[in-house]
Amino acid sequence: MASPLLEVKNLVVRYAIWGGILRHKVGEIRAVDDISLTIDAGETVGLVGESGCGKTTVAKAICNILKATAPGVIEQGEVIFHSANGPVNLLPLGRAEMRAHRADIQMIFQDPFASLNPRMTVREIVERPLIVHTDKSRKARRQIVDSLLERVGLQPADATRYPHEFSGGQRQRVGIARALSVHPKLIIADEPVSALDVSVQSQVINLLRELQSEFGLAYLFVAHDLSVVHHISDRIAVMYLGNLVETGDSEAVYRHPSHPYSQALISAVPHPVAGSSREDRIKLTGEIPTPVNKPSGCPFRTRCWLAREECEQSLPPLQQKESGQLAACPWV
Amino acid sequence: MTSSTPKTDDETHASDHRSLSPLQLRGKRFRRLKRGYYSFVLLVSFYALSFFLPLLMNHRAILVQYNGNFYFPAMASYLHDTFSLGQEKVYLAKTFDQTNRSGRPLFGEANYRELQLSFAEKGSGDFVIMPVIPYGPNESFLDLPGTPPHSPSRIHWMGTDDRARDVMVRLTYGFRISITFALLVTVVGYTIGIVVGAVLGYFGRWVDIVGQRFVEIWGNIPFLYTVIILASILGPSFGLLTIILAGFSWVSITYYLRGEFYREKSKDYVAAAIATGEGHLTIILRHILPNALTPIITFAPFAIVSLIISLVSLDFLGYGLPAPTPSWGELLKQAKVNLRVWHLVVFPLGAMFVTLQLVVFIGEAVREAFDPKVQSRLR
Amino acid sequence: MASIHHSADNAPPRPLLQVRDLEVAFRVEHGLARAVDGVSFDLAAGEVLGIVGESGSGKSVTALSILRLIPDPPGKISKGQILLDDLDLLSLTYDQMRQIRGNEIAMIFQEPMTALNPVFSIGMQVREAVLTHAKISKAEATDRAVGMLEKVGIPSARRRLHDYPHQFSGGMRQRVMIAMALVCHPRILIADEPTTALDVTTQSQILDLMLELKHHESDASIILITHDLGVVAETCDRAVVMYGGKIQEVGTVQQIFADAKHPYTEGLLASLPAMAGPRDEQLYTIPGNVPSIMDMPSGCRFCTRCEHVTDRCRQEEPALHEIGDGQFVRCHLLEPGSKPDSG
Amino acid sequence: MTTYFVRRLLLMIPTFLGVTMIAFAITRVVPGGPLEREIMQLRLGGVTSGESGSGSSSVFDPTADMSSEALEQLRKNFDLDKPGYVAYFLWLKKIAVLDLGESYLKREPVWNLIVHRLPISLTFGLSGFLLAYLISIPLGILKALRHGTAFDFISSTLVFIGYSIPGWALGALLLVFLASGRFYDVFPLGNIKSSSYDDIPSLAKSIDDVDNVSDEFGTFEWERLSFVSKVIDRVYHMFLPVVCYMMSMFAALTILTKNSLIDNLGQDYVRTAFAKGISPARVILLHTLRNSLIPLATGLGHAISVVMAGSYLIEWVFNIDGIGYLGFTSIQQRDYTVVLGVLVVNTILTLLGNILSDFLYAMIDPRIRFE
Repeated sequence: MASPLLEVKNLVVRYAIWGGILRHKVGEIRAVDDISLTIDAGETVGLVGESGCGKTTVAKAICNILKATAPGVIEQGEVIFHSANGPVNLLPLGRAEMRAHRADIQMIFQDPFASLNPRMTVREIVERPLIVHTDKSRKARRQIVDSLLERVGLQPADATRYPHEFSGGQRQRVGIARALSVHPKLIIADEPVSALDVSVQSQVINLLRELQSEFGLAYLFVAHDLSVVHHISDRIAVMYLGNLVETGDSEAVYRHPSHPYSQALISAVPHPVAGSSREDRIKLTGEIPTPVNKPSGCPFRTRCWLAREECEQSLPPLQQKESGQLAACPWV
Repeated sequence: MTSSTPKTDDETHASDHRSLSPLQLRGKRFRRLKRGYYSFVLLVSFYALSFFLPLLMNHRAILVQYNGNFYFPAMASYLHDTFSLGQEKVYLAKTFDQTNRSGRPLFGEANYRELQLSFAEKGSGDFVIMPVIPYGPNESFLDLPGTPPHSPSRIHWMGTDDRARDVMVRLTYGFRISITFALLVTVVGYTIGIVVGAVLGYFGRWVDIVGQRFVEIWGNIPFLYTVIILASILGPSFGLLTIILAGFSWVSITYYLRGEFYREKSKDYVAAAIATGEGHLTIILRHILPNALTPIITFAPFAIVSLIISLVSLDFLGYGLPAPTPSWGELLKQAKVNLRVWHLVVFPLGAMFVTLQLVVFIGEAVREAFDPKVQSRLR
Repeated sequence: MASIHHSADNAPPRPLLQVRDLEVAFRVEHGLARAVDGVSFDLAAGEVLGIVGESGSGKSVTALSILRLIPDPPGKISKGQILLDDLDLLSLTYDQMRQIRGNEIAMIFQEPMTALNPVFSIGMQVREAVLTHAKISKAEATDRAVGMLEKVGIPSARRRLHDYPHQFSGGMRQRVMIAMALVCHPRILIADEPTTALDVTTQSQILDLMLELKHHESDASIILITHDLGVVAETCDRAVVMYGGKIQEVGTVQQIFADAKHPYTEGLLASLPAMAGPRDEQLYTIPGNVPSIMDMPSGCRFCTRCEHVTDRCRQEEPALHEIGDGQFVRCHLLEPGSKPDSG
Repeated sequence: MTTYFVRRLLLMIPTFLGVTMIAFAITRVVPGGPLEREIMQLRLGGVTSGESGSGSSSVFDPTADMSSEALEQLRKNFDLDKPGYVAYFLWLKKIAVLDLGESYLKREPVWNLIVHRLPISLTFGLSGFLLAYLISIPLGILKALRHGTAFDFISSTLVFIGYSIPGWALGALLLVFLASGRFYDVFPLGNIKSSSYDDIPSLAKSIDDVDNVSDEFGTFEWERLSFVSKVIDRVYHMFLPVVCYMMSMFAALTILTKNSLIDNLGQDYVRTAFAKGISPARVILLHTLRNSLIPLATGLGHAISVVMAGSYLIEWVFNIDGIGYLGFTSIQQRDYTVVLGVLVVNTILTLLGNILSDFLYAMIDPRIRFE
């Protein structure tokens, strides 16, 4: 087995809810509740879940940008990054200390419209990381940007253009070029293709895979689209309401999901093939609870067909299942 | 990415191949809005021209040739007063050996209009070139028949004020002062407002909570009271008024900018900048600020309008610019004493109206260029 | 112009809705954008028709045109006929058209949060739909609204009548939208990306609900606009594939998903990460980007991205022609007499 | 929602303290205040009673030839012998029981001065405000519906004029043309009611004759006018100022209505409403307008502060003895107890107005109500 590049250990992220006359803390949302993950060098880990399950929060916590973007956030646990100089816990690092590791961990965002600064040219956008992390000359940076743009399938001439002149897919390529510019070891990709047109999605997925083998990248691939995640990932982790409910080898989780939620999620994906029907789907009842009114015990029990009284008591731990993966449900 | 309704905004379909930044695109759109664009051109030209006012409207001559020497009295005093350049401030009457009608030597500054007449009578080849309108802004025409304020006449098209000064000349000089004042206050006020708003919006949390209290307190201090009290104590001056008004005008900008920063901060390009490891200052100045300026730019013309109105109001109440400064409000103040002197109301208000109208046209066009309201009718 | 009929075997004598040569143009700053260009299709009674396409394909504009909901200005339905039975909707007066909207043809939209008025209770909004078309008392209308809300699965509907849209979850809001659309028992329901804003499990629930209601309640026809081929495959009877404002292929779901003929449809299906396929392979990709509506290529709309492109494709627009059994394709290579390359 | 408003009310306190503290500090540090004025008066009194005074030095230091005890006594009267914060708290203690002190000049409790004038200011200001809403909202709606038509274009001219002429300046213009007698003499030059029989408009004269409205000494008594005449007289006096108040809000309000309505007309829920088959009138007047009212309602709450802030100029132009005029003249005369009193009333009204805005906002927008 390859060496671990990043280990997330018992990560907990809570948001405070403020209220009352004096605006004191009246409660908290556990957006991420005791999650552990390992990403090996050069591998892709897919993180799947529906909106509000905390998958983006995990991604942002790993990049250590959560505290800077969300007010009132409390993080616990460890995010251990195995840098060239040995393992270091990223979570407690301040801005300055974190900067040393920023070049190694880069991020790609979901919305190609919001993630590029509309007032900057493509060149400025792509070379910002170079300016921050290297002391390369203007000319050297120029060359790097040009070759990067070509590598992601754009023209060097595009460097002087502004984001609004590009289509969604092209913009996402700019975002990828930006992430690549400082030779990261790990790229956190937060729903990188879900805002793209179907015919462009596959272009970007292929590009990400090519770049992975070319530069030896590791990905944390966050998405809600299981077929995409399955396609690109070596291992998959399934989240539901802030908890990890199943994790394991991509094929195993995808072919033989253990946790009832994983089963339902995979079953719900519509298949674009002739004769696919809705009849043999798992029909879930009820709505996803919001993190504010998260059920006690197993968070999925309110919609689960296997739910029994014990599920209310406590969250079941992840257990080894037949097909090799770990699932947080004792009844399967 | 799923709606297939075409975007009508030309930003997504820039058809020409030259790359334009969002700001340039808006500039292009602004130039297409004819009324606003021409108002802008007109106002800027007027303002630029107003810096040559001492050569256009002045009781001092542009050029005097006397005994083979050339004198530039208007230029000399303009340079001296405004830029502290040159040695001569005014030329005395004796420089030109000017005498009064009875032949006695004239004391004090030369009277160039008289000088022009006497040179012409003498026919000695000496000459005086007067500005187009040969009256100064602070010059009292006490020899006019009747008592001031004089009604409009062929000599003084807009009449004179209660000290027999030419209204038209004072209005024109007042234009330059009003615009300069409004621009200065806007720049100073905006700078403060942008800094405070950016800090509150960017850092948020307790900085914002505490900062907002202070901004609210500041915003609730009645500005006119403070202006009047301070101006009457420290003595009114252009600088003091600028500082006081700027000190009050930044509050509203702060709210706008704070809101913009809050909104922009949550966008992913800022998250990307943080993930890149950019410092606070770079993020504020390079990343967020250029995107947060839109409401401020659209707001600026209207801020200038309200500042000009503020200045006129203060002058009207008698707490504005110090006394002989040519000012629109001061003329209105004179009119309040006697409302039958209509020309002291109509002309200053007309000047203010035309100026503000141009600024409002510009403002509307800027607003339109920055936020085109595509009014689509659904039925 | 060849008319595109429903699959010959079980074709009812007359389609419920016939769209003929529809053309919709939008005035933009640099000219006229033809968002929908000569679109024709039929909808049979009781049928679920999918209109599938990427952004800018004209699928939503087509849907909105049926109810004449194109904002004018800047848009305009410049040509065509939309026949509901024998009635041309485009020739109706405004008041006649209002009688159709919500009553004969109803519509639900992508984003249920913004599609509902935030300042009115859901009870008021559903009841309003009833009262617009039925001459009944407020109390009766309320009862009907409650009945419909219960049918779409809003728990304790009567108690929640006074709640506002923001108090519901995304899935529940879309249920309210469906209740509002179906409360007058329309014959056609147009669903414009009804599940795009929803999560997978919720999407599944909403699609089930729509099919179930169609089946048991009113047996209405549904036009489902979506970009998700999977959704089309499992909910629709027939599908229309659009690209660049034009229909590229029409056929039954079986034909489209098992035997797609148009290079665009083929490419689209091939580029999806297959459910069953091997993981490690490169995905098929359609090269290039979806062209902007302002600079569509002349000739075939797909010629800039097509692998089989010929000079003829670049110059001459192919016609939509039947290749058998109700399957229509717009491609030169599939025209009778032309020899297709192997795909 | 209750907690929210309680919170807002509590937040008023620091703001109020901050504002009054700064204002109080200004009145203490600036020269020419009540102390100097008192001393000057004492000295002037001395001069008139025949004593010789060294006038030249007094200009620079009015306290120069005062006995130190007398000076001390005076300073005590104004709490100037105490440190600033002590004086402020003493002042605050009095404010808490609505004791605003006594005017130095008018020798009358400030509270009485304000109570007497506040209704006058509010009558003018709020009628102007109401009129502005009555005109601007329908106009804004029409402009939004006919965006780009001749009607929109022509009415925009009015809006542009409204932007570039402040209310008080319009007042001056109207007075010159309609009241000064130079051109016409249709309206009075000021005040809020006639003070003699000659002043009242001829229409009222035709109803009441001079004998009926005078007491036995022949003095005009306004109270004796018939109700109709009173109304006519009030309208006659209030017309021009109210028009000015109205004009000062007209442009911004019209454009706000229009833009807000256009914004809302582009929203998805409008499309939904049309898709239901609802009539355009209902869509606009019910669905869209309700949403567009949100910014307008917010403005309504700020009405009081707008009235207060804008009033001194219009009141000054029209010689209306309102609270703005009182505040302005008090500053001119350095009558600081009155200045601070007016400030206290203004600040409280403004802050309450802000809360009223929030409240109206919450009433219209259920999203806020349930937060």
